[in-house]
Amino acid sequence: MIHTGKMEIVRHKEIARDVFEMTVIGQHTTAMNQPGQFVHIKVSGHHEPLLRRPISICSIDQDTLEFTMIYRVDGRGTKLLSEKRPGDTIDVMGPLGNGFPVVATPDIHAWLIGGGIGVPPLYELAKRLSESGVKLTIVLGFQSADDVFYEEQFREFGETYVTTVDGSHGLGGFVTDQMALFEQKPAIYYSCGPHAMLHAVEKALPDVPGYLSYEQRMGCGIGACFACVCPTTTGGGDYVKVCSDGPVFPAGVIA
Amino acid sequence: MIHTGKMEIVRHKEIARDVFEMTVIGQHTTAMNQPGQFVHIKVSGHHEPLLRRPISICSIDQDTLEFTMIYRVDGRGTKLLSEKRPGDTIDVMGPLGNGFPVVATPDIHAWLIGGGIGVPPLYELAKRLSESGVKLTIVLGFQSADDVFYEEQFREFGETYVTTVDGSHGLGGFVTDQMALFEQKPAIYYSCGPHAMLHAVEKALPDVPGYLSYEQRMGCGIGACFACVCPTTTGGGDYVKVCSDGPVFPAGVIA
Amino acid sequence: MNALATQLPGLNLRNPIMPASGCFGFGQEYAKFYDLSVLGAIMIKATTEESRFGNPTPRVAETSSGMLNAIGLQNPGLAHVLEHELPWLEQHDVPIIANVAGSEVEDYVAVAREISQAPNVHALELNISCPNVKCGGIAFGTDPEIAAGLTRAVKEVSSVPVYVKLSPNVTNIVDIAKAVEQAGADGLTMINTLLGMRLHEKTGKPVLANKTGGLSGPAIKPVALRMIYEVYPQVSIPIIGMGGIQDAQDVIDFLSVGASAVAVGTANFVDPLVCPTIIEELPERLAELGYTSIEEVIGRAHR
Amino acid sequence: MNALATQLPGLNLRNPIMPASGCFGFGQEYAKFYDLSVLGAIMIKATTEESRFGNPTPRVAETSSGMLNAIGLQNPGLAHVLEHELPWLEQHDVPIIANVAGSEVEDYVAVAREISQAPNVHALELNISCPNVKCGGIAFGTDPEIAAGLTRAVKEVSSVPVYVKLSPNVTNIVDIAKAVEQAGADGLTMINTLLGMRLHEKTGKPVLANKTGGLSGPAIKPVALRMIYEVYPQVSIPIIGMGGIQDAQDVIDFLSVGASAVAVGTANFVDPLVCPTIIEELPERLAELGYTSIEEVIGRAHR
Ligand SMILES: Cc1cc2nc3c(=O)[nH]c(=O)nc-3n(C[C@H](O)[C@H](O)[C@H](O)COP(=O)(O)OP(=O)(O)OC[C@H]3O[C@@H](n4cnc5c(N)ncnc54)[C@H](O)[C@@H]3O)c2cc1C
Ligand SMILES: Cc1cc2nc3c(=O)[nH]c(=O)nc-3n(C[C@H](O)[C@H](O)[C@H](O)COP(=O)(O)OP(=O)(O)OC[C@H]3O[C@@H](n4cnc5c(N)ncnc54)[C@H](O)[C@@H]3O)c2cc1C
Ligand SMILES: Cc1cc2nc3c(=O)[nH]c(=O)nc-3n(C[C@H](O)[C@H](O)[C@H](O)COP(=O)(O)O)c2cc1C
Ligand SMILES: Cc1cc2nc3c(=O)[nH]c(=O)nc-3n(C[C@H](O)[C@H](O)[C@H](O)COP(=O)(O)O)c2cc1C
Ligand code: FES
Ligand code: FES
Repeated sequence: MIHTGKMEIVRHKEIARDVFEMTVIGQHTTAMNQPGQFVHIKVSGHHEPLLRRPISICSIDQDTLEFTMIYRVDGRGTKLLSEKRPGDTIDVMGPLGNGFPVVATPDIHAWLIGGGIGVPPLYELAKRLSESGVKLTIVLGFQSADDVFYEEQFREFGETYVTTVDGSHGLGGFVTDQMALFEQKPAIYYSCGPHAMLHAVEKALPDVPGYLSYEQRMGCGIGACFACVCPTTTGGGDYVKVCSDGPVFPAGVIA
Repeated sequence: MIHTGKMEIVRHKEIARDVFEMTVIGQHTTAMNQPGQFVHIKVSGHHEPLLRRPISICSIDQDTLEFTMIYRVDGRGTKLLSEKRPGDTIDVMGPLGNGFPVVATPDIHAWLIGGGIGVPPLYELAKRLSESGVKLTIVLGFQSADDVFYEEQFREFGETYVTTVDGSHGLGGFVTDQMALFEQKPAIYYSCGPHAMLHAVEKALPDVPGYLSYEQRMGCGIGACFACVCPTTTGGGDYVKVCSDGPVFPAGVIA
Repeated sequence: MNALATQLPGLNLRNPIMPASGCFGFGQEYAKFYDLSVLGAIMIKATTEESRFGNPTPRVAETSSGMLNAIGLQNPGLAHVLEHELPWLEQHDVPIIANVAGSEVEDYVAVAREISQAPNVHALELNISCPNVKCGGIAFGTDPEIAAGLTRAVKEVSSVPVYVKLSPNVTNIVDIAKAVEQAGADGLTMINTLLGMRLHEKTGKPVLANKTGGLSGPAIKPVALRMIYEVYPQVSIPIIGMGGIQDAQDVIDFLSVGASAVAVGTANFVDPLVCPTIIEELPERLAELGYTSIEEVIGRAHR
Repeated sequence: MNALATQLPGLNLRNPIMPASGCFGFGQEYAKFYDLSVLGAIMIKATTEESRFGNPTPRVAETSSGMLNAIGLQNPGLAHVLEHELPWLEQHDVPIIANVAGSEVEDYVAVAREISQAPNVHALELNISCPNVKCGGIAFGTDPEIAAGLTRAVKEVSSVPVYVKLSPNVTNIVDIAKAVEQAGADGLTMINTLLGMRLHEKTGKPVLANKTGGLSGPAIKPVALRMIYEVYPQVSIPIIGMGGIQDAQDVIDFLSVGASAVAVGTANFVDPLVCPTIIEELPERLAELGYTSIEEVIGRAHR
């Protein structure tokens, strides 16, 4: 079931440069059962800014009915969001879309590859895979040391490597540079990040089954407006909607 | 000097049905030396709602650099204003316009006639006139008992009469009904309220010098846009601007 | 008696609220949020003869109190709509207005002929105003004679009343309205989107892959009201109004300038429950204003 | 070198920022807030041959991210402007662009001839797009031939370059732009306001006494950008852009679509210091984007 309505902010703090971690509480959480889904957030009570903002679900706690998001202040909407205080409410619609399938085969080896604000949805996934006994190797890519977040949190679930473009923390370069250093390929991989990164990751692991989470500008967030389509590799005008068919797709689907 | 910029809210409370009293602190106050001037307020930090709202200055305290406004929640802007909390800031431009001349002749008799949200600017005026030894008779008109405010505060400065349209408090009827009951005419009168009331008051006191404060929809608030013009009794296309020539005009000027 | 009921050619509306074309797909997504039979009608996504992929992405961009879209009439094509979408909608007791688009008169005629025969299609909405396609679309909506010609051709083949959707991107909307009335249109729907553009702040390039897009949302409401106000006294066919409607008061405003019913577009994206919410609040708002039916409100700005 | 300097016909601008006509009076009010000589230029309030009272009040109404105005060209008349307003402005080292209006070609010609001779008037802005007057105004701005005829007549008598202010309320703005260029216009200014309406919520009657008014502010920025983007590649005369500008980034956007300078209207009402603030922030914003002069930004959306 998709909920819409107010949720109360219980915790909110800056955890890296311009990156905020926000935890909210409410009934919406009961419907969140898949890592990699997202919510669509209205950051103001009036019509400016007008549209909702898609933000991934980072972790879910059914005991407290809380869930956590991590977002980067980018434009006007996320700026306004960052000014909210605990006790304030935000209008949340979700959970939306189809997340990562948790392939719960104990002892297989999975790679989790996240870039920038693509890192958050991998956190709940890491939790679940690790609970199922899947062995994880986690690669997180950022621009610079100031942008790094959740390195320690991921370490709980598996070997965690960080890359930074400017080399100021971890390996200098891209996530694919780190991947190239590993001797063995995984049984399965999961990735979320900018389009260019997803393509590079997909190319680097041609024969491995994988799941990739895509971004696209959205209108409705539920499949009605055709704003968020992506052509598929099938060609011939075939397409998928990121909001309702995705945001997670098996490797090889998106052109 | 006209200031523009943030002022901090120090007190804010509902004092009658949908009527709020707000006190703010800041340097703007130093330039406020006339009762009946107004400020132009931006209620949000972004461009929705776009325009400023004109609100009269109700009382001024140069010792604390605070001034007070009283406003009624009417549309969207005043609604947003009413949601502000002490500690929040608002963007204030002012003081603007020309207020009531304080005719400081001891022992003359003045009438102050206010209607609804026209009452507030008369408060600072009452304070100053009474300090100068002017004897005051104050008539305040409201719709209903629930709308009455500042009756006690005005009583400090003179005999205060309240009228309500539905008769639920004070005399039933209009301010002019109360005025008709007084045996003597004043030496001077001051009035602020809806256009129709000002006309009625003016007509009821044809030979008495008076000052009336008018309302008009505004753009700039400083005389540049020609939004707030009123034709004068001179005719022939002659006009005044409420924002910069007024809002207070001598009786007989506005057509 | 139902204070919200209203009758338009082909349409027996239980209330004057319907989702606008292109903002509601074919209803399936919103059916997850509420029972579609509470709606007055549904304007389905523009249908063309063949399926269309539409424009490249990005297809939407936000603007002050508005948004731009350049979807480009993406739709699964006439055959799919007839076989899947319309039959699915039949389970809901709600009249469908089929939005018809094309590049040539023949395309419109072909779609209109067939789709107007579907059992739940009670009216057509001729989309002569889509700003986001290279040929056809808006071209038909900016010249009174071309608009009239197309209307006439479609009227000849349609089994249901035909509403023509006007473009606001014109010098004189009254001329176009009168021309299509003359040509036999049973009603008007107005307005479609205003043509606009947004740039990437950093690169200075248009955000939309299509460069320009259609502006919708509260920003355009004043333009929509003005155009309906202008057209209403000049035509005797009913108008379905739209452009920035968010709440019951907005609906009252559109009825006041002369619309007989309204469509809600962009607001569905912000609040998927906006249509049922408006339907619920409208009687209360009418009562507050001292009216007992929407009929009393229609055109009151002119009285 | 001054990164903000730019040269347009008749105008040697120290920066590309000027207040828009009708939103700044004749400068006296804003001179209480800052030194007017920081401005690139000033577009003064529309001047007609005789003084005009304008429309009845209310003359302004707020809309979502915008406002409507129907001032109706109120101004003290040519003689007063020549004797009082322009001489007062001479104390400030800033070029004046005189906005010229009228109901007949003869009115425009009379005002243009005289006002163009004032020592501080460096250019004229022909207002063929005012939506708020019964005759003249917008009528001149919606027909390419009439617009061209007026431009030609004014060019004949003007001692300074002539900019023509285009109306956005047209089907094809490129046609009008090309027609006035052909007729000798030295530049274009665009856009004037979109025609709109707002109603009283309770009564359902238009808020503005004039019923309709001109929509300005951030709401219209996407339309303004789109129109300048369309016109820029089709003409070789410079464009002064306007419509919803609030900050330095908005200025960059207008330059990107092809404006050589910009005017700021409604934003002056919200923040009387908006022009000097933008002028101060613009070099920094340019540097952030990696540019060293505004020339590099002009038209970059097309490259
Ligand atoms: C499925 C999905 C999940 C996401 N998860 C996260 C997350 O967990 N953390 C995070 O920081 N960001 C996430 N994003 C990106 C996030 O939605 C944008 O950063 C955000 O919308 C920018 O809004 P703004 O108001 O700051 O920017 P503005 O530039 O003011 O936004 C203007 C418009 O563009 C849209 N937009 C701008 N950038 C993007 C983008 N990258 N993707 C989609 N729409 C965009 C906005 O939603 C809005 O409609 C996700 C995007 C998608 C599609
Ligand atoms: C000189 C002056 C002094 C005023 N002093 C006070 C005061 O002390 N207390 C108080 O409660 N009200 C006062 N008002 C009226 C007050 O400005 C309006 O009630 C307020 O602007 C309504 O804004 P809104 O957002 O609630 O309404 P909306 O209807 O959302 O406003 C829409 C637009 O219309 C304008 N508007 C609406 N009503 C009025 C009005 N009556 N007068 C002028 N503009 C209006 C708004 O400013 C805004 O631009 C004064 C008005 C003027 C001109
Ligand atoms: C994403 C989107 C897609 C649209 N697609 C169509 C369409 O296919 N056919 C059509 O006639 N109008 C289409 N429109 C226009 C709307 O039906 C409506 O006329 C317009 O958006 C104004 O209403 P609003 O402000 O309530 O959105 C579309 C609008 C949007 C925002
Ligand atoms: C109150 C007001 C008065 C205006 N008067 C004039 C005028 O006299 N002449 C003119 O050419 N444009 C006039 N305009 C239009 C502006 O110059 C400008 O083109 C328009 O407002 C768009 O810019 P903005 O969104 O920055 O306000 C006026 C606009 C407003 C808001
Ligand atoms: S955002 Fe509307 S279909 Fe995906
Ligand atoms: S409000 Fe602009 S002149 Fe008075």
